[in-house]
This record gives sequence, structure tokens and C-alpha cells, in this order.
Amino acid sequence: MVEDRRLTDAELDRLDERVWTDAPDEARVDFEDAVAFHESLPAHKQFADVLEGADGVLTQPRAGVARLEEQIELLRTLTEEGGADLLPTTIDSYTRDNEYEKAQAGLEQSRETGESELNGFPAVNHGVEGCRSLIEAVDAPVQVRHGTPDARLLAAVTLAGGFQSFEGGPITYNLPYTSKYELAETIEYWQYVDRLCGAYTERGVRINREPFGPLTGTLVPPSIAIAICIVEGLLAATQGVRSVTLGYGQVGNIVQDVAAIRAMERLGPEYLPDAVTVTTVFHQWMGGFPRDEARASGVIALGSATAAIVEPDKIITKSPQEARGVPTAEANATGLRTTDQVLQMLAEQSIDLEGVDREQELIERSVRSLLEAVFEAGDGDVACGVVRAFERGLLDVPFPPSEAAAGDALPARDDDGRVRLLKFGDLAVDEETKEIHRARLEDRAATEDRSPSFRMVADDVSAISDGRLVGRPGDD
Amino acid sequence: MVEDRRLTDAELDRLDERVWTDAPDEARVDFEDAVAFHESLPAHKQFADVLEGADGVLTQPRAGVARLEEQIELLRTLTEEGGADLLPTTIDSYTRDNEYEKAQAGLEQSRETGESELNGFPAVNHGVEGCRSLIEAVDAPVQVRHGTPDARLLAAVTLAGGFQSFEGGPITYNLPYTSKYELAETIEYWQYVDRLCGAYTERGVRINREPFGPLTGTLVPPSIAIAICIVEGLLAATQGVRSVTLGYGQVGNIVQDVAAIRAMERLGPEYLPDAVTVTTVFHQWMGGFPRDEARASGVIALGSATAAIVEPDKIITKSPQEARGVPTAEANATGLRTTDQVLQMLAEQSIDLEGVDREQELIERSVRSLLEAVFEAGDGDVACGVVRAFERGLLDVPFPPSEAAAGDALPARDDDGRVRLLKFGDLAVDEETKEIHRARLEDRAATEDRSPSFRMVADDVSAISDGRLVGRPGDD
Amino acid sequence: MSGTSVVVGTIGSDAHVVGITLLEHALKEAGFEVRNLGAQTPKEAFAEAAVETDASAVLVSSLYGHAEQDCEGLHEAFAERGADPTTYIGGNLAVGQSEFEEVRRRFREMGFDGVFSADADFEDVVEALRAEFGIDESASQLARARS
Amino acid sequence: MSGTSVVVGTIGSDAHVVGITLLEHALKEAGFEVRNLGAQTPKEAFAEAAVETDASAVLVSSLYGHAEQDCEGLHEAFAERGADPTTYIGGNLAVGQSEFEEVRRRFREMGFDGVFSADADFEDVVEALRAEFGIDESASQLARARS
Ligand code: B12
Ligand code: B12
Repeated sequence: MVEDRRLTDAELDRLDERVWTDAPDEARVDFEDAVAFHESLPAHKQFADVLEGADGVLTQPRAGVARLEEQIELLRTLTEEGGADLLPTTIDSYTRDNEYEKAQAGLEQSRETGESELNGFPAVNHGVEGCRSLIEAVDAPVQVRHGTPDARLLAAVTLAGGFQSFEGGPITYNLPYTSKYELAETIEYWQYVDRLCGAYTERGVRINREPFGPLTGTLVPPSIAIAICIVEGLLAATQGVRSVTLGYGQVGNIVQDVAAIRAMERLGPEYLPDAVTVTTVFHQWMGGFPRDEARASGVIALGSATAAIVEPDKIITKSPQEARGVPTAEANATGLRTTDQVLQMLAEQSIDLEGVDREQELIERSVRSLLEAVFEAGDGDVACGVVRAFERGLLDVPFPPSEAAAGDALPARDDDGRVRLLKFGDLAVDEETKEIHRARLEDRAATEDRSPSFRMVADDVSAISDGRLVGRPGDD
Repeated sequence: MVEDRRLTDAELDRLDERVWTDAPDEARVDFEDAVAFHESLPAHKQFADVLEGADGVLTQPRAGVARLEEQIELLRTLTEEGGADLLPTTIDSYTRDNEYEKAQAGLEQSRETGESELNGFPAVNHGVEGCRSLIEAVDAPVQVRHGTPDARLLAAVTLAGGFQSFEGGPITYNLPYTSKYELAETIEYWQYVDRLCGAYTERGVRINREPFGPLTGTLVPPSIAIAICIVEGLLAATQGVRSVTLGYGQVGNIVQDVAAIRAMERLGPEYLPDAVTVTTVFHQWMGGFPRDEARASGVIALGSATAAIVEPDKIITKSPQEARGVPTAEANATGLRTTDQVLQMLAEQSIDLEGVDREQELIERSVRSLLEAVFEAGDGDVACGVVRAFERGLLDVPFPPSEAAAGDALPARDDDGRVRLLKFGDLAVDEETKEIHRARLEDRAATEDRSPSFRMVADDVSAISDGRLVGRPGDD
Repeated sequence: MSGTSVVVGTIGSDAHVVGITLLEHALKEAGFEVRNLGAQTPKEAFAEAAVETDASAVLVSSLYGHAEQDCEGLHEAFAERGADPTTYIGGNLAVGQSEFEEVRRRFREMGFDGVFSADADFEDVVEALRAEFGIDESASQLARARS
Repeated sequence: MSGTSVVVGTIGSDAHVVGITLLEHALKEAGFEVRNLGAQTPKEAFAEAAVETDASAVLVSSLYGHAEQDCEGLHEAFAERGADPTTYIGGNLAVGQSEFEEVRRRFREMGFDGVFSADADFEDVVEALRAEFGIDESASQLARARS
């Protein structure tokens, strides 16, 4: 059984050696050389420091295209036209599947056609040198954003290549992104990733790690997102990571979203070791977007307003073209500017919402109970506890493509638009909490004169395209 | 001196006769015939009923072009592509200046070029028949929106032409819109307009009247806007108007905006006679807009979120092209859809902000004090009181193009972005209130390490273009 | 009409399952028998499931932008196994903002009987299948009532 | 440099005065002597004020879309009175979304020495006037300090 134990230096070295053999045409990169590259970067490109030292909410888009020059230009557009504070490099799907040959083919095809034939940047194929050119060419800290269950080689290449923040984790980049991996497997892979980050950290290069809180992006109850992020934070901390950003995706109810970020801000430092600096990231709406750009701008602005109220350390922005496909650089910058406008206009205002405390209380209670279940299931070992908790459905996520999660937890919105659970499966929350969820959903059922059912869930998922948060019967 | 006294039927008749003689090529229209036209309209085109009976916030854009067919198409686009609940017809500037010949020339030129050579719809030149064709061709209630100090003929033509709501008033369409009229003059003109609305009302055609609350659109303190709207409501009520919509323009601080609408909702019915049904309208940002459409969408969405929280009866929307000029129909519909998305997503949420009560208290106290000053100045006669109050600066507006207002009241934002008064001139508010304003602005001055001055005001006016609400030194 | 069997799934490496999860429920509610293959389904698995369930229709979902590559050989896989179901594809069918009509043409050429944009909602899909198999709504309501 | 006298105002029927109100203050702060004619100023009044104040520059503002019509004959009115100030126009100079370069060309032809879009901020205007009259910043700071 997998264990939550720090890999020894010897283990790291052995694993590292093996990981690099998968690199298409690259020899294992000298660690000292990589550290030296990081040290050569100016202060304003040091990811963890910039993020942790900022006041105000930093903005960061998602963006990745196939070719290096094109990626550089894309990132420049996002800082120059969008004012992005932090930069992303989103990795293509083939790389996420570790299909480096297909990625190579796509890259070459892109070079021929001059268009991006991949949905992201194939960092492994660009290699360490390619990554370093990118990092040098742009003027802000850059993070790897991907969705790769087995991200060992990607981490080895990109960290040696000068990236200082690495998104994902063994749960959050497994369950929502793939059907092909056991949790025990991805935990092992990510122990290597985290240990590598830890090794850099020990050398003074504090690599930032960011669990992907939004999960499947669709009606994810805050407590589930937070509990899973904290678990991933704990696993990372074991391997020596010292900068962790807990993530959460907007559900659209302002009070619930504010309460969730607050809960994360309180519980993160409480559960993670003192040596870890905890920050938070709020993702603008991660579910299906309205196709109409005017409506999409409304969704983007609402997420920005929520962020302005609760002030997470950063916000991940969407573009008004989200529903259509990978956005153009201009559309991406548009989303950033709409976000910035709302953030800045609200920046000076102190806005306190009634009812946040109560919702926060409810979230925190569930998070604690879910974490307790993990600790217990593993007899104190988090890694083992995670595997067992998911096996038994004590932890679960809605709409998982993966069989590693039970997928029995079925969420729906209450009358106020807050995400509640219609079915808990075996989720480890106490009866009192369940009762609250049930009561809220019965209120909604009464309002709509129908019984709580999957139909409600389907209506809620589609509601946003009709311009609404709660999917009422007869809306379309 | 002008008096707040209902015009007799005989007076109305005599005035009406005279007003119609200015009509370019039109004979005075038979009142019975006009009433019959209104009665022929279906329920969903009855403005006052639709507005007063709605639940949820109704959306209404501004829109006017020169030619009739083009105006019909424009309004159809706004309902079909924008989902507008209430329709506008914005009148061109020449008509507002009573320059019907110039308007005619512009109209003819527009017919030749096929483009709109006027910045609005020249309703007087289109005449009663033109107006009726418009009303018949569209599928929602339509309001005349203009800015005409002497709107007597415009009212006569458009009301006979089937419009059921008429924006403006003797103060709100004088002070911000022109430098050429005394208040006593415009009060007289609007007594005719209101009496005409009253005459329709007595025949069962409840014409809705809407004071233009945003005034100069720029840093207008809520109490001033509300006091002036209530005064206009009182003057209208005297003449028999029974449906009054009090207006207010977003200042951008959510708490202050919510407090202002609440104050209006409380004080309106308190001061206006019971026979009057009072509704409220919230205008999205009326000051200078950012030129960038992405940023403009943020401003629009923020206004929509504010409206969703406080739920006025309607919201006047802006387009992302606001800073550039008269928007295309598509851009106008875009603004409506962004607005709708935010309104709908927040519609089910109950959002209560802390601090609203205190701000509302402050606003209400000032409104009462301003109204008291008007009543006193006129020895109980509102019409006369208004004239005197403005003469003495007891009532005032910022940035008036007109000399009928002292223009001594100088507003600036406090640290939280709320609009306060830097200079009161002779404004009739008590010492305690002044002290609060002063203290808040001194806090800001301390934050910025400069003394409160006109420079602050200028910075605040320009701030929005730099994406901010409060103009801090060194921002640009 | 019980017996109209339908297979759904996302193809290739695509893991977007929210659409097919809801589609599965909508089709079941409409009276169809549904086999949901879930995420990241290889084309062969679609063909095998079609044979196993004697499927009248196979509904392929793809959101992530590689539909064209992933579907290459899908119809050949059906043919190899002697299956000839009606095939639909839906979701987000192209990287970037290319025109949908062009996309539809390409997928038609590949052998799909129906090509749906992401604007298609559940009712459209149910309607299309009903039309395809001459099922009227009352019949399916009956089936649903019985199930 | 005290003595560089400037006239500002909005022309025609235009009542948008926020811009010129702030412009007045910015120019005063920069050391100019400013006569603000306010809203809805007839072209003749601009010419008269230019003569009266012996203005070096006249700044015409127009926001509401009729600048072209309103400015017809303005330069002739100056000429009639023997005045020849530098003339600038700024604000929102066209109904609709027409191209600014085209607009600039038209107003240049009408005789304006400077044509500013609404993007121009106060500093741009002050800068332009300083360049025009060879005033350097320190001189004007001095003037301001003295005033
Ligand atoms: C506030 C406002 C109003 C207020 C004005 C209050 C007042 N008395 O000042 C009210 C509500 C009363 C109003 C009325 C109208 N308005 Co108005 N208004 C605006 C708005 C929102 C902001 C203008 C503003 O104050 N900006 C802030 C100041 C600081 O900026 P500025 O004036 O542009 O000045 C800057 C520069 O341009 C420069 N500048 C200005 N003048 C000059 C001159 C020179 C020589 C130089 C060098 C520089 C310079 O200096 C400033 C530096 O930043 C604009 C749209 C926008 N810009 O966002 C519409 C706008 C100007 N209005 C418009 C219209 C149509 C009207 C009305 C005709 C119709 C209506 N909607 O009611 C009436 C006209 C009344 C009349 N007779 O003039 C249109 C004009 C259409 C066009 N040009 O194509 C606009 C663009 C709105 C729109 N999109 O439709 N308006
Ligand atoms: C939620 C989401 C995710 C979740 C998915 C969770 C899960 N396991 O399901 C997460 C966050 C994990 C994710 C990951 C990725 N995503 Co994603 N994701 C989305 C998003 C926001 C919503 C999708 C959704 O659930 N919609 C709601 C459902 C109900 O709608 P639907 O699936 O379209 O289905 C409807 C119709 O299309 C129809 N339908 C669907 N299938 C079929 C089939 C047939 C036959 C028929 C008739 C009808 C039909 O039925 C539904 C009725 O309304 C979309 C953008 C959007 N649409 O707004 C991007 C989007 C699809 N994702 C995208 C990308 C690139 C990715 C990633 C590759 C990269 C990344 N950003 O991390 C990874 C891919 C991982 C993988 N291996 O597949 C891109 C695809 C680019 C393209 N096609 O050009 C999109 C468009 C976002 C964007 N603008 O960049 N994503």
C-alpha cells in the first residue's frame, strides 16, 4: 500500500534517472544547472514570492499553443493587453496522456500550417531549452497548468526549464481528468513530483504547488473541493513543498463562494504544517459557459466581483469565448480586462455579506469530517487514507470520469442557488449536516412543485446557458 | 412667481392650443382620439401596469435613430436580441432644443444617406402618426427619453402618439442639459406636461413619469438626486400624475448604491401622495465610461450586480460602446444580455450587505433636510421653494452647465469609494452630516498624503478610464 | 418500443463526461435503453458495445478538440464487426473558432449520420433519435411509465 | 509666462461640461490664464472672448456628436474680428463609430490646429499647449508657485 512518507534523496535520484529516460531526445538535466537557472531569474519572476507578497488579487489566465514563438507571443499579449499578473502555460492533451510522439506530430504539423494543431504547449517536446527560452522571453512568473495524471517527466522538464509553479495533484489531476489510473498509482507519481519540488525548495528555489480545486467544474460542493485540496497539500508538504495554493472554483452563489474561500483560508494553515505558506486561488466559473459572449462576460464579471469581495490571493480568469473552444489571445486578454475592471472598482470597498459565517461554519464542519475520515481510514497515513476513503465513498466527487471515485455524490442547487447534496452516497458527513442539505433541497422542491431528482441536476447544469443559476422547470 | 398649483382644465386647453401651433405640419390632435388609441393597446404595452406589476428587475436600454423604419428595427433588435423588457425612444438633440427645422433637415439627410444623421428620433417631425406606427410595430411598452427643457410639444405629440411614459422634469432636464433656461421657466413648461399626463390619467390612461435622477452623471451625491426626484414627483402629482418612477444613477460603491435605492424606496412613498404609485429605476454608470469594451462590460456587470442586490423596479442599461458614441443596435443588445445574465444569476440569491443601514440613514437625513429647505424656502409651495432653494444654493448639483444651479457643491470619493462632499456651498444639510463627510474625506487625504482638493475630484472623474473607482495619485 | 438500444461515450482521450452523463439520463427518461461507456473510450470499445447491445444508435461525444483524429477508423471498426448503427457525434468538434458547417461536412464524410453542435440540448438529441426510429412521444411516455 | 491666455467652452447646443470644467482647472494649475465660457456657447461668443482676452489659444469641446455642424464658420468668426488664436478641438467628434483619422482630417481642413480624441487626457492637452508656445515645465511650475 502507498504510504505518506518522504522519498529519500537516494529514492529521488533513482526515480529521477528513470523518469528522464522517457524524455524524447533529452538527457537528464543536471540539477545544479537547473537551480542556477532559477537563481538567475529576477525577483519579479519568482513565482512563490510574487504570489505570497502581493496585496490585492492577482490575475492569471489559462493559455497554451503548440509552438514556442507563438506561446511567447501569446503570453506577451496576455501581459501587455490583458495586464495578467501571473502567467500560465497550459499543456496539450497528448502530453497529458504521455503521448509524446503524437504531441511531436502535432507540433510539427503546427510548424507547417502556422496554426496551433494542439490544444496546449507540448513542454516535454520543447524540452528544457525550449522552456528556458520561454521563461526568459516573458516578464512575469510562469506556472505549468495541465491535467496530467502521470506528470513526472513533465515536472522534471518544466522545473529544470525554469517554471516555478506546478498545478495539479494525485487526486485533482486524476479523478476529473482521466479514467485510466488508480489513485494509488497517481499518488506515487506525484510523490516524485512533490519530492522534486521539495528538492528545489531545499536549494532555495521555492516551487509553488497548486491543487486543482475546481475538480470536474460542475456543481462541486465546497467542502469536497477544500478537503481534497488540503489532502493534496499535506501530501506535498511531506515531500518538502513549502508553498501551497489551495484552489476553489466559483459555484455562483456569492455567499457560498465567499464562505468557501474563507473556510479554505482558515483550514489550510490549520491543517498544513507551519513551514508551509498557504495561499488561495479562486477560479472563475468552471462549468459549461453560455455560448453568447455578452452573457459570458457577465459570468466572468460576477466571478470577479466575488473575488473582489473575498480577496483570494489570485483569480484564474476565463474568456468570453470559453464555450466555443480555445480562445484567441485577444479574447483571453478581454477576459482579463473585464476581470481587472471589476476587481479594481471594488478594490477599495469593504463589503461584508450577511450569512457568510453560517455557511462557512457548515462548510468547515464538513471539511473537518471528510478529513477525519481520511485520517481514520489510513490509520493516520494520509496517502493510504485517501485511497481507502475513495474506495469506500467516504470521499467522492460529482461527475467523475474515473472509476477511482464512486461518483455517488449527486449535487443540486437549493432555492438560493447554493450547491447542496441530493445524494450523499457514503460521504463522510454527519447526520445533522445531511439534514440541512435535505431541508434546503426540499424547500426548492416545494418551490418548484416537483420532487428532488436527477432532472433538477440536469436543469442546474444547463441553467447557465439560459442565463440562470438555478434550473427551474419550464425555463427553456 | 411660479406656484405649485394644478392647472385648470381651461388653462390646460388654452396651453394645449398654443403648444400645437409650434408643430411643424400638424394640427392639434383630438384628445379623445388619442385616448382611444391608448385604449386600443394590449395589456403588455401598458407602461405603468407592466412596470408596477413586474416581479424582478426590468431591463431598458436607451436607443434612438432618425428614421422611423430604422427606429422600429432598432427596437425590435433590442427586444429580440437583447430581451429588453421596456423600450425607449431617445430623442435627438435638435428636438431637445426645439429646433424642429434642423431636426427635419437631419431626418431628410438621413433618408438620403440611409444612415442616422441625428443622435436620436425626431418624434415631433415624425408626428403623431409616425409615433403610432412605432408603438404599433413593437411589442413592449415604450417610453420617451430625451433631455428637453421645454418638452411641451414633444409631450403633446408623443403622448397623442401612444407613448405611455415620459422621462424628465423641470429640474432634471434643465440643470444637467442646458444653460439657457431659468428654473421658473422650465417648471412652468413641465406643469403643462404633467397636467397633460394627468388628463390622460383621469381618462384611465396612466402615463408614467420618470424624473431623471442621474443628473450630470458624475459624482452626484445620492441625497441630492433623491431630493430632486421627490420634488419633481411632488410637482407631477399636483398635476394629476399617478405613476412616478424615481431615478438614481450608480455611483459605483455597492453599499452606497444599495442604500440610495432603499432610501428612495422608503422616502418616495412617504413624501408623495398616497394616490401615486412609486417605482424606482437604477441607471448603470452614467459618468465617463472606459473606452475599452472589455472594461466597459465590467462596469455594466457591476451595475447589474448592484441592481440584483437591491432590486429596483427597472434598470437602464448601457452598452460597451458607451464611450465611443451612439452604440450600434448589436452593441446595445450586448449590454442588455450582459445585464440579464448577471441579474438572472443573482435573482434567486438573497444578499444582505453590512453597513447599508448606516449609509441609508445618512442619505435619508440629508434628503429630509434638503426637502425641508425647499418647503421652507417656498413657504410650503414646492414650485416656488425649488426656485428659491437653487437660487440660494440650498439645493445644488455638481457640474451643472446651467447657471440656474450654483454649482458650488463639489463631490469627491472617500477611501471606500463612496461619494461625499468636499465643498457644500450653501447646501442645506446639517453640521453633523457635514462633519461625517469631512472626516471621511480627511481619511482619504491621509491615505493619499495630500490635502482634499479639486485635483482629487479630477482624479475621481478620470479614474474609471484607468479601471478604478477612486482616483489615487500616481495612478496613470 | 423498449428495445431501442443506444450506446453513449466520450471517445479517445477525452474525459469530459458531464454531457454524456446527463444525456444518459435524458435518453433513459425518454424510454431508450442506454449503455454509457463513460470517458476516454477507444473506438473499438464503441464497436464492441454496439455489437453486444445490438445498438440502434451510437452517440459519440467529444469536447476537447481532437474529435477528428479520435474518430478516424471508428466506422471501419463497426463494419469489421458487422455492425451498422446510426451514428451521431456531438460536443465541441474543433479546436478554435472554425465554422460549424464545415465541421459538419467533415464528420458527415467520415460516416456520421448526425453531427451536433454544443448548442444541441438534450431534447434535440431525443427528438432526432425519435425521428430516426419513428418513435412518437406518447409511445415513449408509455415505455417510461412501464419502466 | 503669466499672460498665456486660453479660452475654453463647449460649442453649439452641447451641454457636456465635465470635461471642460476639469480642463479649466488643469490648465490653471499648469499656469495658464483661463476663461471658461461653459456650456452651449455660440461660435460668436468664442470669437468675442478670444478678442477680449487676447487669447493665445481657444479650446473647443464637443461631446454630443454635432461638432462638425456647430463649428462651421467658427474660424471665419475669428477672422472677422481679426483674431487668430491657435485652435484645438476635442471630445467625441463623430456620431457612431467612424474612424478618428478621417475625423481629424476633416477638422484640420476646417482650420483647427489640433484635433484631440476623447482618449486625450489633461496632461496631453497641457503638453500640447506648452509645446505650441515653447513653455517648459519648470517655467510653468514657477508660475504656479507664484500664483
Ligand atoms: C456624463 C454624460 C452626459 C451628462 C452630461 C452632464 C454635463 N452637463 O456635463 C448628461 C447625462 C446630461 C448627458 C446628456 C446627453 N448626452 Co451624454 N454622455 C455623458 C458621458 C457618459 C460622459 C461624458 C463625460 O463627462 N466624460 C468625462 C469627461 C472628463 O471626459 P470628456 O468630456 O471626454 O473630456 C476628456 C477629453 O475628451 C478631453 N477633452 C474634452 N473636451 C476637449 C476639448 C479640447 C480642445 C481638448 C484638447 C480636449 C478635450 O478632456 C477630458 C480629458 O479626459 C458620455 C459617454 C462617455 N464618454 O462615457 C455621454 C455622451 C457624450 N453623451 C451622448 C449623448 C448623445 C447625449 C445626449 C444628446 C443624449 C442623451 N443621452 O441624453 C445628451 C446631450 C445633452 C446636450 N445638450 O449636450 C453621446 C454622444 C454621441 C456621440 N458623440 O456620438 C455619448 C458619447 C454617450 C453615447 N454613447 O451615446 N450626457
Ligand atoms: C467542465 C469542463 C472541464 C472539466 C471536465 C470534467 C469532466 N470530467 O467532465 C475539466 C476541468 C476536468 C476539463 C478538462 C479539460 N478541458 Co474542459 N471544459 C469544461 C467546460 C467548461 C464545460 C464542459 C461541460 O461540462 N459542459 C456542460 C455539458 C452539459 O455540455 P456538453 O458537454 O457540451 O454537452 C451538451 C451538448 O454538447 C450535447 N452533447 C455532448 N455530447 C454529445 C454527443 C452527441 C452525439 C450529441 C447528439 C450531443 C452531445 O449534450 C449536452 C446538452 O447540452 C468546457 C467549456 C464549455 N463548454 O463551457 C471546457 C472545454 C470543453 N475544455 C477544454 C479543454 C481544452 C480541456 C482540457 C484539454 C485542458 C484543460 N483546460 O485542462 C482538459 C481535457 C481533459 C481531457 N482529457 O479530456 C476546451 C476544449 C477546446 C476545444 N474543443 O476547442 C473547452 C471548450 C474549454 C476552452 N474554451 O478551452 N474541462
